[in-house]
Amino acid sequence: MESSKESHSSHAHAEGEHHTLPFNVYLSVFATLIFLTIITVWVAQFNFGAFNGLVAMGIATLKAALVGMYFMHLKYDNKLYSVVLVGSVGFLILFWFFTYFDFITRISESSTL
Amino acid sequence: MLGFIFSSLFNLIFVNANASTYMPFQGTELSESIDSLYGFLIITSLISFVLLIGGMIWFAFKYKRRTDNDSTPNIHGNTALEFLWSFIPFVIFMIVFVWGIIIHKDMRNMPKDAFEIQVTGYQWGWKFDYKSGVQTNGEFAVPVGVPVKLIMKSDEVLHSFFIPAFRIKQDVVPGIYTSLWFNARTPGDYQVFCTEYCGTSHSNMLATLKVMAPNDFENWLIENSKVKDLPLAERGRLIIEKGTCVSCHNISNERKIGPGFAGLWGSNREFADGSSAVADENYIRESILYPAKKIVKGYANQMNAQNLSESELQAVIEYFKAQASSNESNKDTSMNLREQ
Amino acid sequence: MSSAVNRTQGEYAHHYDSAAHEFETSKFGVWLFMATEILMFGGLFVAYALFASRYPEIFEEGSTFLNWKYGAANTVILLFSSLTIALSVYFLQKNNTKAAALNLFITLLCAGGFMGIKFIEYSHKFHEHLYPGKYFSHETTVENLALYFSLYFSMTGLHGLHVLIGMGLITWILIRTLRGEFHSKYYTPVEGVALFWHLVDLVWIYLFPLLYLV
Amino acid sequence: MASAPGVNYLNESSGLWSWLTTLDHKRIGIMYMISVLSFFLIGGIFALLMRLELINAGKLFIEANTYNQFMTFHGAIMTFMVIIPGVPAFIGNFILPLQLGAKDVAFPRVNLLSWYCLMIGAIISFSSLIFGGADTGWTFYTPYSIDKAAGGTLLMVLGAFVMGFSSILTGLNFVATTHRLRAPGMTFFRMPLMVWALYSTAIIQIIATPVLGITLLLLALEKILGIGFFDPKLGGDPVLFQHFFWFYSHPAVYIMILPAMGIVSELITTFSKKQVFGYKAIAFSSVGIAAVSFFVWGHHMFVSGQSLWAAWLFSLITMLVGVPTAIKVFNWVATLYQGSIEFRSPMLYAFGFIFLFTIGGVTGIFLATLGTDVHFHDTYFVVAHFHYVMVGGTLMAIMGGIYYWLPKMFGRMYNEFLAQMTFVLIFLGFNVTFFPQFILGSMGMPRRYYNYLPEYESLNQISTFGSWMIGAGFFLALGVIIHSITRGEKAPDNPWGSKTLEWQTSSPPPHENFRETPVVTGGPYEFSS
Ligand code: HEA
Ligand code: HEA
Ligand code: HEC
Ligand code: CUA
Ligand SMILES: [Cu+2]
Repeated sequence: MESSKESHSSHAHAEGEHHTLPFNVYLSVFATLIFLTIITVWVAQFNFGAFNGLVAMGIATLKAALVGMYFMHLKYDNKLYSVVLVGSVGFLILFWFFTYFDFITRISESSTL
Repeated sequence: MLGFIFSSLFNLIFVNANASTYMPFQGTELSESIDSLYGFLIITSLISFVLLIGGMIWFAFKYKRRTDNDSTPNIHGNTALEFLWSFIPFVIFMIVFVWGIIIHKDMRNMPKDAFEIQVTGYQWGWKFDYKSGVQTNGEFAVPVGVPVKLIMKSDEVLHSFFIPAFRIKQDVVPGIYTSLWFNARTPGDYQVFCTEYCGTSHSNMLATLKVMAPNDFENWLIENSKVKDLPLAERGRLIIEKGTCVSCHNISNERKIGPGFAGLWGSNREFADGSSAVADENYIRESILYPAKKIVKGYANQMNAQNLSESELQAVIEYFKAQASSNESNKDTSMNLREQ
Repeated sequence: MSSAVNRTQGEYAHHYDSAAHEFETSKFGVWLFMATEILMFGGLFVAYALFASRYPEIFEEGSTFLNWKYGAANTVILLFSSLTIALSVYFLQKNNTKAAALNLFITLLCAGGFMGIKFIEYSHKFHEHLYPGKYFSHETTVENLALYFSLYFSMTGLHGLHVLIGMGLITWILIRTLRGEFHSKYYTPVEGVALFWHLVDLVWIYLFPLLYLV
Repeated sequence: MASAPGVNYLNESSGLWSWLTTLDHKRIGIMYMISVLSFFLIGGIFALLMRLELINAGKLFIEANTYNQFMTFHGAIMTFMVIIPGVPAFIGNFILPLQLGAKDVAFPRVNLLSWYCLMIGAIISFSSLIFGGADTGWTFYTPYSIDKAAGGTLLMVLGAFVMGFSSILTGLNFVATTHRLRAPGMTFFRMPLMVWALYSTAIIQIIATPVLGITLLLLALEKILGIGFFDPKLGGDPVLFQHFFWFYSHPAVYIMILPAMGIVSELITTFSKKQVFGYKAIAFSSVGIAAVSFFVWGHHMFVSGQSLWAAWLFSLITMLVGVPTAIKVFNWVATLYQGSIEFRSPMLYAFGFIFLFTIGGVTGIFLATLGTDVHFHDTYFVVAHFHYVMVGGTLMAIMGGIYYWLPKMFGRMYNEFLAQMTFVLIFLGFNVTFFPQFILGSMGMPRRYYNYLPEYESLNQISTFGSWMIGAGFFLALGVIIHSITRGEKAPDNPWGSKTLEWQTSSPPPHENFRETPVVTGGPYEFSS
């Protein structure tokens, strides 16, 4: 059947051939991930007060980004996939934000007094 | 034909457009300001509706298809119009939004020196506790012209306290206290509804608010605390009739959600599991405090444990007793009771 | 009909233009599915964050019952399995079916190891009566501590369920790989399962510090 | 594999099995049609019984408990089984690939799976009737739903959970299809507005529905294990449940209305034979509504005990959603200007949609306004609002869409006169049923009330009377549809003179939709060139 690519191929630069990363990239990403895991555990001994969670989440996000970019090939793939990933996380953060906003202001702003 | 339908509907809407027609009585100042916001909303909506639907109907008939190959202009849009009909609604929306939060702020800002009443919602009724120790059920009174604050709680499920005439409503949430305030300006009886679904008798979870002149209110308080001086059986009758019991039971022997009360005392009760017992003090006590233990034959296990105090229990039991003896001596008493 | 598609001949389902078109579309589908997974798990993370802000004390107390060493070990195991499944895709792209199968097999072993450690952890908790919610019966002075274990069990439970599903999927593609159904021109299911497995890993990357290291 | 002439998706194979295992989006669409309309019938019967009971204050023929169950089943069936799958999964399934010039949806097997999810979920939900039914209302509010509710509530929750997957899978399929399977030349801005609407809907389905999934899962765990997230006795927070629930369920109301708006865009242009006014405005407003709709959910919770500031924020954002909606409505009316308007039944339904949806929409603004919502919340005003948007809006569009696409689906025409009569009955009956409910709400009558004060009686009687009219209208419509499918006249390929792709193939279409892949060279509504 006749088929033209005008619309589908507009954003699929890699169609027909797949991007492959060099073997070493996988290994070094893995090494970095392990290193970051050690950092996570090490850093948990210190008390940064309110920043404890932030630091832990920061490192976790770094790790997640590495997995996403290299293991899941986001860095070389169609950008649409990154949009899907980042978009869904974005909506999640907003879901948390609005609910949290209610949680922290509920006592102070809805006083029975 | 269609035009006729549309226009008659139009009339219906127009006639009903008077903001104060269908809103309940305006029992507070706040309810007046809410009604004016409501009026503004109705008028702006009506204007938009008339423009829009009027335009639609007009176009529909004006540009009715004449021939099968009518040609139509190729209009793609118009930015100025697009702007206009997003901007104007936007402005209207912002006006009502700001107006709305101004009112809402008044509604939620509790007055400092208000007369406080503790409210408990339970399945299915409302209890009111006054600072003086007066306790009522299903009915409460406040003085006119005084800011009143309700502190509300529930032990089991969500309820919601709604006084239509005051346009105020607040959910009663287990685990937190919520509050409401109002300043009633006209004496009279006002309806209270439960507006958060709470099970079988949600629609019977009503209460009456009595707004009274200060003097009457004082009397009411005294009267209600005097209940303690009434004869036991009389107090029992009050508890049953003013409480929630009558939402499920009849004073007569007619069945409602639960069995009727007439002739209960001393009779032999048969239960769903085949056992039976005589209705004595302990049976009645158990039926009220632990209703699930013995289920009367032919009924469902729908009664919730009623938390009556020891003295209230005594009074209720005494009432059943008295009812039975008056039944023997004079059949008319129970008839009288039924009518009350 | 698509059931009759012969992949070794480079064929593709009838409604696509080319095998590459099908591959990219399927991958997009998997990514959209990832989004739903993120929001589903996300609900639990939101609940976690909210309760952590309301009752910080139960999280401090609760995490002392968890042994971070188990958590760390599982982190390393999952990261390694993520590597191996990524490598299995790599080897398929290079038409090295044997290496791909080996890597899938290692991934499966890691997943098993992960579940093994989880099993040990869970049985410790049950032993100490650290059950979720209303069944919680551990002696403690911290009020609402049960809530922490509700979170712990529902988060790791849902994650564990995903690991189990992942194991099923990996077994499925391992068998197909061994049968030689995949090659550099067609490995869509492997790519999809790999993405899913990476997501399972991603979730754990967050769970580990949140539960074990607060 | 181009089929021979005369062979179409309906007759290319036969037998129940060939339907139950089909991968053809059109057949799956028809299966959805049958299931959704049957569920609609069941939900409608619950409604009629409910209205009958409400004809007088006090008891007529059912107990309070039975009423509450009817109310719950009516709400749950109508939302989860009728209106959410109604437009996307039924009409969308049939139409989306056709309008895109694709041979099928991206993942046909997933498409079939989603139908099975709906059916399994529905069976689980209905089986709750055997275990004592469910009586929480469709909103499952805690703590009532945790331990006080009727015995079958858990099954209802699990059923809704499974049906959620159906919705997710449909959404996933549609996004992938729209992105990847457009015919050559079909750029995003040449897509029919129906496709834009379905696409925006699908995004909501993908993002919001998983949160419903986890919410219902947690509720089920709460019931089984008592995990305590939503139970104040264990330190949980009942208001949190409402946040979780409405984070899905508000966007869900746009899952209901957006594709309906897509249908209306198609109907208005076709039957005025005119280029749509403000194509981009309508298209972008769909996407805009989809995005903003996620952050308004707190308007269902103004009196729930949520914080004052949260209430303000949600009220503000809710107002913002009204703007793109207004844009659409005005653009449709502007499209009529200088058109060549034909009063066929689908067009009557489109008019009905605009009329009723506008009423529903503006009363939505009444509810979004803080001061007034406190009075209207959980009264019949809300009931009237959402029936105006859901029945007056979405169902009108579905009815219009059914008549419009029936010739394409079955290759047969319907009886125009009777179809117009269904419109008259439904439109009039609808207003008689639900307009009095606005008044009842203003007067303060709470919703989910089995019993009410005597002063509400006359309006309730009018409403019940109206429900018979609307019921008669839908039954007549069912008759018209069945008659059309079995005995209707043969339909031409393009009876309405539409320009979108589904009309460029035969009626009914062949297995792969088009005998030759269409090549698109212009917009979807170029009537005048
Ligand atoms: C199809 C479904 C659908 C749709 C489209 C909508 C649309 C809207 N809804 Fe509705 N809503 C429901 C279904 C829907 N709703 C349901 C099911 C419930 C109850 C759930 C339950 O509790 O069981 C509910 C409840 C509900 C509430 C909670 C009420 C309460 O419980 O107290 C609120 C409050 O803000 C609200 C607001 C709105 C608004 C602002 C819109 C807007 O999107 C409407 C925008 C449209 C217009 C405004 C019309 C067009 C514009 C113009 C013509 C411009 C001019 C207009 C003006 C100047 C006013 N809705
Ligand atoms: C799609 C959504 C939808 C639809 C269509 C309807 C349709 C109707 N609804 Fe419903 N309703 C809801 C969604 C819907 N409702 C929801 C979500 C609630 C809230 C529940 C809760 O509080 O939890 C509710 C609640 C609700 C109440 C309030 C109950 C209470 O609070 O106590 C009432 C009361 O009058 C009511 C009445 C009706 C009536 C008379 C119809 C009539 O329009 C029905 C007429 C239809 C028929 C009689 C069926 C005919 C069908 C066929 C013949 C099949 C063939 C069909 C075709 C050919 C198209 N509904
Ligand atoms: C929700 C409805 C409901 C309420 C409110 C209610 N009851 Fe009941 N009651 C029932 C039902 C149903 C039964 C029969 C089943 C059973 O035995 O539990 C019953 C049974 C009883 C019985 C045993 C009757 C017999 O015939 O043996 C007594 C005594 C009783 N109730 C007293 C009360 C009192 C006193 C109150 C109020 C303080 C009250 N009930 C409130 C529903 C209710
Ligand atoms: Cu209490 Cu409804
Ligand atoms: Cu909403």
